[in-house]
Amino acid sequence: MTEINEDTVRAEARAWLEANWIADCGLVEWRLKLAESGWGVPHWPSRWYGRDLPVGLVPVVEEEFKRIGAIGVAKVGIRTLAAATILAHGTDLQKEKFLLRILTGEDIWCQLFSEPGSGSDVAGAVTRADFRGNQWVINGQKVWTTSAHKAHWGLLLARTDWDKPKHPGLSYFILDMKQPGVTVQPLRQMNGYASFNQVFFTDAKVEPEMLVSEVGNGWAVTTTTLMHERRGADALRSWAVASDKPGRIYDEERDEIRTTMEPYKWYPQRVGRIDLLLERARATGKSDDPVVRQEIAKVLSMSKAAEWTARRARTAQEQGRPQGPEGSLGKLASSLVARAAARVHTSLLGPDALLTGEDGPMNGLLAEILVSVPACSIAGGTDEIQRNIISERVLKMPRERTGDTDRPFKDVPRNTVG
Amino acid sequence: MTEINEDTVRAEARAWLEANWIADCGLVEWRLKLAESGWGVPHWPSRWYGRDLPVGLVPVVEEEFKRIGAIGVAKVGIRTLAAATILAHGTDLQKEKFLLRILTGEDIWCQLFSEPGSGSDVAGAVTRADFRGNQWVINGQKVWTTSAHKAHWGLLLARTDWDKPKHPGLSYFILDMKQPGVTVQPLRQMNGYASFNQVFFTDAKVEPEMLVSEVGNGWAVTTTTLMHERRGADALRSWAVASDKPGRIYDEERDEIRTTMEPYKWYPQRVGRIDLLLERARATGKSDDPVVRQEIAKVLSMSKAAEWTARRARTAQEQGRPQGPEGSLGKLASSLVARAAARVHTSLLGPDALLTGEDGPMNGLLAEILVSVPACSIAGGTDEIQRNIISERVLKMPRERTGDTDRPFKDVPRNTVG
Amino acid sequence: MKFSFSSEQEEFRSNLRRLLADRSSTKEVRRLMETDQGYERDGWAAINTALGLTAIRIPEAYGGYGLSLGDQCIVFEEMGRALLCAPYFATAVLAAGAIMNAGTEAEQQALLPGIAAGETTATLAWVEDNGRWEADGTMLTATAEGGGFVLNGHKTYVVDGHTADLIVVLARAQQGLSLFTVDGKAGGLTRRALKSMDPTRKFARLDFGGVKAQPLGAAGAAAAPFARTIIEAVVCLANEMVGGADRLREDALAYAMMRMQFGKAIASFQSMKHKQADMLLEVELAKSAAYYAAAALDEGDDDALAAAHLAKALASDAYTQTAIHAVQIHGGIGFTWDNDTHLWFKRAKSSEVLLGDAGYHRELMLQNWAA
Amino acid sequence: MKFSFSSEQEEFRSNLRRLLADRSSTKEVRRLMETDQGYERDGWAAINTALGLTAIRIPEAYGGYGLSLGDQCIVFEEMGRALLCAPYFATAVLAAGAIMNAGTEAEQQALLPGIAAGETTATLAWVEDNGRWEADGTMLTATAEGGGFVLNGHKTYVVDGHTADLIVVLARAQQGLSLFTVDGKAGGLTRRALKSMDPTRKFARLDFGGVKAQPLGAAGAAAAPFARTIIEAVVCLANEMVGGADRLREDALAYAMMRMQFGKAIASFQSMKHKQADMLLEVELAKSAAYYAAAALDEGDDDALAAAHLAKALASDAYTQTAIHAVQIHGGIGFTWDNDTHLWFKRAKSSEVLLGDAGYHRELMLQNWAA
Repeated sequence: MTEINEDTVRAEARAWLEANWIADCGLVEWRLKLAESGWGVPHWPSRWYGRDLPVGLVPVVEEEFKRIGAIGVAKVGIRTLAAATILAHGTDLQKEKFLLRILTGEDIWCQLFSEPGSGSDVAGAVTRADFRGNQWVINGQKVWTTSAHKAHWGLLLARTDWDKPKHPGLSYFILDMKQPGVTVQPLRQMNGYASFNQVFFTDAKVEPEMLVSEVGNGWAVTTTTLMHERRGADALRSWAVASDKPGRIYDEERDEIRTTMEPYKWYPQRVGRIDLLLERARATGKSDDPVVRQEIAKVLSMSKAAEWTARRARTAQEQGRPQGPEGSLGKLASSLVARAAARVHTSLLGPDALLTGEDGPMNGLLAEILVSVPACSIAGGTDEIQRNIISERVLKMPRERTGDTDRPFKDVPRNTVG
Repeated sequence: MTEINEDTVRAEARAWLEANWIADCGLVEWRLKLAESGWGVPHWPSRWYGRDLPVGLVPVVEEEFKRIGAIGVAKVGIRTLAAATILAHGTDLQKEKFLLRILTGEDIWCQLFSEPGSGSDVAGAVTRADFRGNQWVINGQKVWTTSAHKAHWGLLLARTDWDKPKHPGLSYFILDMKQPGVTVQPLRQMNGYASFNQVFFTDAKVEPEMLVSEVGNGWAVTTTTLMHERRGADALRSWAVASDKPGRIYDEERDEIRTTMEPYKWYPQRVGRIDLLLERARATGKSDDPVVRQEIAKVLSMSKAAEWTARRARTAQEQGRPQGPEGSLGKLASSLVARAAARVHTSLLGPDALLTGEDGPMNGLLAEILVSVPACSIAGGTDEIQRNIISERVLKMPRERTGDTDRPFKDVPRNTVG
Repeated sequence: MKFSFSSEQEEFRSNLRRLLADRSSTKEVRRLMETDQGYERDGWAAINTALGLTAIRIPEAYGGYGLSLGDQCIVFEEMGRALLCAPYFATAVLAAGAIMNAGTEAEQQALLPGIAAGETTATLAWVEDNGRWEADGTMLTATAEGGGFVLNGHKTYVVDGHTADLIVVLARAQQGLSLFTVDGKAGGLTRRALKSMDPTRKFARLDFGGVKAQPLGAAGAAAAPFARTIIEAVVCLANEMVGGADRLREDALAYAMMRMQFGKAIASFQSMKHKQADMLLEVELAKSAAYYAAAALDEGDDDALAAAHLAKALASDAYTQTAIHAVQIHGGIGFTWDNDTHLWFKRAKSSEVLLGDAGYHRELMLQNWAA
Repeated sequence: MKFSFSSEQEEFRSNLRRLLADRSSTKEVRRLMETDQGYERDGWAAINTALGLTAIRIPEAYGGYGLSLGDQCIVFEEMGRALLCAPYFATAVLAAGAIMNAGTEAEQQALLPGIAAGETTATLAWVEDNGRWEADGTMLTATAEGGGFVLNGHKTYVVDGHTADLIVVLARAQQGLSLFTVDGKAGGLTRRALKSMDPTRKFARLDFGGVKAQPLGAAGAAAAPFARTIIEAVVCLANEMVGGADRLREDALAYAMMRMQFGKAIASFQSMKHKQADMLLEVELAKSAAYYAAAALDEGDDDALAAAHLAKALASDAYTQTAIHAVQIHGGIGFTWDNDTHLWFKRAKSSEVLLGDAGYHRELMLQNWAA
């Protein structure tokens, strides 16, 4: 039993990879090997496809993967959140059933939290789960569900008790998406894409053993999922890029990434494409216009400072120091940057802002920015919610008195869905 | 008894003025004549120095005064609010005692509403009035009192019942400022001026007959005063200018205006002096700088639009039509304009913004803008209060649930004065 | 009437609002915006003739009512509210304006009655690929040929240019900047509808290959009447924009009043209340400016030009900002295609840049500022 | 150390913060700001020597600690928080920086130890009545005379110029832009304290009538070292500013937590909560930029110049905006002289324009932007 430190881990990982990595191999086949060896998710418990490594050492292993060009376990999509949630709250049976196929990428997952009647207020869910006979029966509607039409399994938040207050009335289930009681409809957005779905449940079934944690503990489990989602959000850019190396396994990974990333095609436009500002200014001959220059400089400086602020937070995390306020600011900053960027793009476009598609500059990509940016200040918690979080959790200011947590949920005024 | 319309009123007023107006006359002497004739405040009841004219016809009379150059009754200062309040809620005895000397300008008045512990929240006053023996005894502190050091009388809002909720616990008094129990101290502001006072009451006395309306009805009376204050605010500019005509009575009026306006010297700087922007841009050689031009244009367009919006409101009023939302927006607009103007002045100043007094441009007047503008979004109701008013009264959005109106005021959490 | 409307005007407004609420529901808007034309002749004719909208500002001598720009701006404010899909701006302001400002009596007699009667749709083509809104961007040439003129070159961003029966064209003739009229079906004219970001307002690109054209006014004398036409269009557009902004604001307010979150109407959250107050302020200021600008042009005031540019600048900022707030207030639902908010959002964005954006008009405002 | 501070740095910071809390209470600040000098030699000497503040960045060879700009920026952030009234910026950055960047070894040996020991106060005089921050605004002339040089002309906006023992002067010599040192009491030098809007930072106007001056570095070679000195000063000032902004923000938050209105703490109103969240965001972004800029200069990164200008631009906006919010949050009380908020408000305004305002630095940032 050698001591565990950066050097020993690096050596071990490198040795194993050099001994086992081959590009001419099936993606699933290779990932099974990773799962069995524990090198795919080394920070996971050794009992569950990991090696009990401290999280701090994971980057070391990843460096070795990068060095040799080895592919890792399936990381893209909701499946990562599913894995984290099941690891934290799932039963052994659930771990047995799901974790491996998550790592191999064979199963696709979706998240069933948001509802038409409760956007920012996830805990206000009214989709009901009633225990009838020997199983749970699900009725209601979810929305903003990415990849629901492809998913095998869904992470479902549903209300199991209407006499209890808002939060304790919720439970968390794993739902089989491929069953008659589940209908999936695409949801078209103002930018023309349909990256999300609406999911309707009519007497959909969930086996008792697919309840995660206990009945009434659904909110705790949900926060685990959401916490990992927030973390993952930053990662998005990094894990989205596929390798361009030749080889059977790389081809398979490219397919996987293409299909999984498909719904996210417009996400770069959503955050304002500040990377295009200077080049657009030159292209439109406005790069010497002092007014334009000021506006561009405002956007660039804000986004740079936001990037540095995020680095401060990550550094604190890595050094195991308590994270300062800078951690909670990223989401709000990015939506302010996106909005400002859209403004500058508009003034750079001039009359061209009237046009879209093939008639618009850059084949409509710039027009796409203008109609996608509004999502940035809404999706994943509106700016208003972010400000509430910052003021209440970071600045410790008094919580808003809301009338919905102290009484039976059935008595709480709520939207007649829509 | 001739019919009352614009023509008859104009004719009558003109005839009377031509018969009676003389510039070589004492100010008070002339105003006594006005009071007696009813032409000084023609819309007041004929029993009280007026002629029962409809308000709509007052401008006609004023035109005749202007035409012949006649001086009107004393209009500047808090005395106008006192008159309006006494007319609306006062007893005959109070009208007898005060109205005439208000019109002649012999008495100076001040308003005793705001307190250190309750700025935006005037109804949160904790200055107490206790009925002891045969009179009211006042103890407490008021603040932001203009001309308190000169005033003969004060409009006092005080708490007479601590077991009643916030508003019904208040009463309204007329207080003699020239008595031992009243101490007046100047209050210095961040811009160096001391235009306001703090007023301290230690067992100050108020005779029972100086109570306005009934005990517990103080808030209703206060709102009358505040309503007229808001109306008057627009007028400020207009009535501030003295005539430059020669003649004894004009001299006396010039003195009156000078002394009364003295505390308001810096008010033009408080609203940002947008009148100086273009001239300053030329003076600093920045009038061709496109960035500066955009910023100046933003300020000018906003203030013009605000001016036109106010005109819409006034026109509606004059035409006796229900006033639209545009009426409540002026205060908020002017503070946004002032703030933007201060920003532009700063960039026009450049390094000169470092200097003040005789070393600063325009003998420090520009520096005075920078340190006076912050008052604009606070005085007379903060921007936040204005937004509450607009959203609740104009847009009919739900009122903020506050914890201070439904229980005995003595149980309401409040500031330990300071 | 800079600060108020007469009771006749108010009555006209409410009749028009009722009519448009009935004929231009968002369901209808969605249907029309998916069509290539962007409107339907019959539907539009019915609305137009019901109140004689295209006739409003055309002199009575030519079959119109000879009313003021201020009156016409009421129409635009209401059309902006209802997001009406119709060639009204192109026909009754851009084209009719150019004809009234530049045309000889004979030309007006020939062209205006059809527009007034709603039989002719028309537009004005002046911008080219250089994207300049000013006349001096004009490269398209008019050359004398056999008594008449032929046009060669192109125009783009032409409002309703692919459907207009009659096209007024700004061109460079030997005598200088000149206006011409061209039949929409004239030979040598190729018209292509452009894919517009705002589907409720269509634009086209026109290519002129030796197209026969009739002069409008004296050759070389177009500069002034063209400028006048554009400034009138700027003011009309500003009024359309404040109408749209006010409608968006009202809808967002109504939604906030009924939408529950955390057990109470989101309208009861102070941040929402303050946002709505700010929206009201911005929209009301823009409305005051739009109203004032129209009246100032009618009355020929010295500050009319400055006011027109000021009005468009404020309208551009206010409409876009209101649209951003409106989507935000609706939350996720506001970002969906089925929710109507994005229809106005896109109209706001296209109106923001049409005839020049806020910065462009702020600069012009300052150039025309007295003192 | 772009994104974190070492534990030594954190410890140094907390020692300094404790020291300044003790020695630079607002009561003390108010006392000193009313004096003509703007500080007191003994008081400042005590603070300085306690932690060797002026010695921090001076090489050990010249009696300093040879620490980094990043270390010195910790001092500035804390001084900004405490609003310390002292000639530190003028002495340890403007003057010492110029000497370190331009001086020969002999000159540094002669001038730096006194500064490091806290015996000499100094400043840099470069701006003139034209108000230009750049070297090319320099009109003051240096002419060779009997082996030495004499200076003729004027300088203004000189930080602590009326009290400095030693004055580094930027001048035009026959060889071009050159730096000189002048004794504060030199003959022919007239110094006049200017009335500063921010009483906690004093400026002076200096008139040079044939003042004897010693060269600093080679004549005509001042451009580069001067530019380097200014960019270091820009970064130090940015750090001072974010310190002040953060202090203002914290105080305003604390006030909101205890101030009751309408029967509850004003901190419980959502508009207040959102305002505080926005303030935190703006200040934290500015802090990140100020920290990064210091480290980037220390590490000689390619983006060091852009980062420096970026940091000052953000600090200017953030400090002023925070000050405006802070007064607003305090309400009427925040507008009174007795409340401390206006002390930082005025420092914010003077810092906003000192060394150039936000727009000025945004433009320079873009000129130095890679790609």
